[in-house]
Amino acid sequence: MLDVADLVTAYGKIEALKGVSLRVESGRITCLLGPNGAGKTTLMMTIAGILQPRRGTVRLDGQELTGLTPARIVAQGVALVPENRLVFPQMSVHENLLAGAYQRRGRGEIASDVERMYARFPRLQERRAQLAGTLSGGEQQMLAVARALMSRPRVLLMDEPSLGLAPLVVAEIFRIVGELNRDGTTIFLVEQNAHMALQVAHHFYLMEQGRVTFSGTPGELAEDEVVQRAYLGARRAAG
Amino acid sequence: MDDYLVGVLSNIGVVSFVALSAYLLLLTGAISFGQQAFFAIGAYAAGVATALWGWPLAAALALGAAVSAAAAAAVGLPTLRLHGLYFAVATLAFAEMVRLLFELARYQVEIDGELVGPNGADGFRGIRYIFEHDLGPLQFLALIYGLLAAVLIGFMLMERSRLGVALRMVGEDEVLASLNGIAVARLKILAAGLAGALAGLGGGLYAHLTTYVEPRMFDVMLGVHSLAYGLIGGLGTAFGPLVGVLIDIGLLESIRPLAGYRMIVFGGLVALLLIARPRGLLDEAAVHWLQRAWRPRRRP
Amino acid sequence: MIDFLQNTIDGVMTGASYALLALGFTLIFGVMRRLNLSYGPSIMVGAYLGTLAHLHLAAGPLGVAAVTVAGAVLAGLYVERLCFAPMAAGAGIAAMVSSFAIWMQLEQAAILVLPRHTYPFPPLASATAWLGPFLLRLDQLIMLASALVLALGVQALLYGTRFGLALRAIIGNPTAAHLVGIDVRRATVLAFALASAVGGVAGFLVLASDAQVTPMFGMWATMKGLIAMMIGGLGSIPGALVGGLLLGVVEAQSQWYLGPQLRDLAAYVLLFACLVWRPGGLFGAAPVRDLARGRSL
Amino acid sequence: MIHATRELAVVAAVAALLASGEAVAQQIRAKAEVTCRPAPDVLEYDCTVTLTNARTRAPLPGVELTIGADMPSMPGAHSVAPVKTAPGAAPGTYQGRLALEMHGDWALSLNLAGPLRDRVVKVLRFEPDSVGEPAARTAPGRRPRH
Repeated sequence: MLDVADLVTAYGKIEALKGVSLRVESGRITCLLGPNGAGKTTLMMTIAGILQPRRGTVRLDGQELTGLTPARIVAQGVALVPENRLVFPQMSVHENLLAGAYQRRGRGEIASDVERMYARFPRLQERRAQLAGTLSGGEQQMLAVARALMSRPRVLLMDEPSLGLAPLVVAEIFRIVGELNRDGTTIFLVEQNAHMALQVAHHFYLMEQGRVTFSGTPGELAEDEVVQRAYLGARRAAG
Repeated sequence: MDDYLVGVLSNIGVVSFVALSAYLLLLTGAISFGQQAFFAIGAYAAGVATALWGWPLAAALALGAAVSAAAAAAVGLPTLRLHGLYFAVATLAFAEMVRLLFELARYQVEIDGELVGPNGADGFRGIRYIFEHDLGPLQFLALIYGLLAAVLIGFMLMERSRLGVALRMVGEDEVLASLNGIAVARLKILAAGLAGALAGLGGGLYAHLTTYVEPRMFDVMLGVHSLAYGLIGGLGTAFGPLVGVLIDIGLLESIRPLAGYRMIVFGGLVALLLIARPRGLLDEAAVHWLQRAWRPRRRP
Repeated sequence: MIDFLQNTIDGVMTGASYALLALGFTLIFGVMRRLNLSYGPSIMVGAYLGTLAHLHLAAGPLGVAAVTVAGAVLAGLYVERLCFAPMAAGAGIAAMVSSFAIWMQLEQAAILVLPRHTYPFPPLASATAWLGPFLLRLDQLIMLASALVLALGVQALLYGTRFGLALRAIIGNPTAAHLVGIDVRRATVLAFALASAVGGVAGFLVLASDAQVTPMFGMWATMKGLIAMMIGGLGSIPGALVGGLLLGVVEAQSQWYLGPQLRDLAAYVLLFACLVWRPGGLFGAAPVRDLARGRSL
Repeated sequence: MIHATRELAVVAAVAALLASGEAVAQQIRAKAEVTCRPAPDVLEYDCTVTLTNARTRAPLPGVELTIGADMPSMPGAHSVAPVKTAPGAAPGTYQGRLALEMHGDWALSLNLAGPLRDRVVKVLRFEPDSVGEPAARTAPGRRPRH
């Protein structure tokens, strides 16, 4: 469904992506694992159109996304839940959700989608009039996910949804990820928390230093091996 | 040398002091719109010292620099916790306060049948030291550039010293600098004082060069220009602001045939330059490249 | 007491023009996080075009107003294209200096077209009326009404429309605004045009009540707008209104009680004190986070 | 080391300059009156300068007088090349034609050379059809109370 081919993105002379190719299958959860600085966030930002690649293509169902503005890419059906959530802090929860539907027309449909989000995330309904900047980290993450869903994406990209959240909240987020997928949403997830990611993923990629170094299903490689390959074990021991 | 050329070169030299003053603050991350205030204070103080009190020039220039340094340090204190635009506008407000106070200030003494001294908005005429002591335009030019050279050498020594590193660190990130054991507040006051002294020294020279100053010479225009010089010339080295002044005044002189269109051409050129090089001609990367290109040749 | 109240009335009237200037300024700053020093000079260009229309085409006040606003918008878009659109994220100071260079350009262009120091500007309505012991000027009442209406209008636009939602999203977080599908570039240009139009209205009203225009108006408008905006709080619409009115009243009172020379001094003392004691302005919260880091402007 | 010697040399040169300036003192101070009127060409002005001894009020003939001009609002940036003057009919008067860059306030600097070195500064407002005192320093928005 989402095809990334030979993508190269650079900051000045430094290439953060050195020719990345991968594929996200429709209706599944695809996971991208890798250590800090591997280029995972750069890849997400490039797919979303915030960063322009130097080379390579991104296609959605065969349709070229490369070179489109971020707004056009959202309209094509790709929504990104960014790292660190990035909610609109001075806007209410409700307004954040409306902003998520910015590309869509039709007030009635948007309003019923908002209600559906409230049904899925009851915490957001409780806080609908509150400024998003005052929410807790977990609530902001839910808001960011709901906001992205408001654009009715064909693919939902999530960049490190567990970052900086307490274990219970992380479990809740992953429960929602699984639920969304069962309801038919295609998900492409970037994670450092390999343990949680491998529990929900149908397929995963390993990325190291700007390159994809492994691709397979969670059973194919021992979890220890994955964790080690992603240098996560070393990181945990140090941290 | 033609007198007019000497005049233009003198102007370039003197304005370089304010540009360097703004540049020094930029190194610490502070955008000042107000360095013209210290230029003004230095000009008035040094002018009063020679014209009214009969001090020698060296002492008068030192007084101008000292008074400006003290004023700058005093403003540095309440504005310590301001950053970015807030600091820029606070310094602007201070500089306008100084200018308006000079519009009110009167301190005149009768000398040879003429009232001499600051006279509010009408300015301060008759700072005649160079005539009374027969200092020719060329000699004064040498004095300006001698002092400028000394200041530049000072900058070069400073940039290699611990102080220079500390200043750039504060400019990059204050919190990080303080975590690395740098006394940020003290360093910022020191930088403000040094920048004030530089501008004050330039002001003293300016007053004696033109023999006449008036408050509106020191309005926002001069302040924003001084800041712009560093950015046009480049933030990578103390020569950057000088290049900026040279481009501004020098280029304006050389495209004089365009007369009425000068600022249109010049304004457009600066805008385009900043698109291509947002940190100026001699930015950090250019300086690095120049140093690498220069070094091997110097070594035998 | 009568004097004090009359001063306050006069101050509110003048302050209305400051508020209008601050309104446009704060809109640009809020959306871009950048300082447009050419804000006043682009209004001045509009006013000069208005004067040209007045001199050569005998345009009346409404025609001149239309030309002034349109000219300010065009000049504003020119500034945006040259100084802000091409600048990378970290180049806030460069953008500001660039807008200063264009200020020089606009000023010289105005002087080339109309070289005298002052030119007549069509007055709007110079009638006066007594309200009890207080003297009111009609054109100033129009100014106050316009300031209130425009402030309310901008506020309604920001909080009641899709475009306003986009602007507030950009103000809140530009990256996230991109990610929800807002065309940030287009919204920014529109905000710039809107701000210039508000500035154009302010410029027209001020100059119509002065009945003359000078090239110095550019600097004057930038300074007054900047001071009022900073007193009220960067990026805040109620702040711009209150900052402008407060500045006007403080000026009027100090002019009356301290004399014209201390008037401007009082304004700068007020600004300096506000910045030192309440850096975020009266209506801003704490200074915006990314500003606190000195690097970005 | 290189820097240290260079620095010393500069310091010595400056010190010598500052010391050399202490000796000669000049007693005569010049006083000047300037009137200008527009010349046929745009932005050109004919100026007549009358120089007198400030103390004795006696005319000062035989001076090499040049007139330069600066815009006070931007020191250094807007200046025009000084023009030479020719002696006028009356003793102590001088005439020159000034070409400015724009209208507005200019600070004329009258540079005296020859037997007497001095400089007198006069600020005038140059308009297309008249020359007068600089405007009261007002900006828009400053209206008197009606």
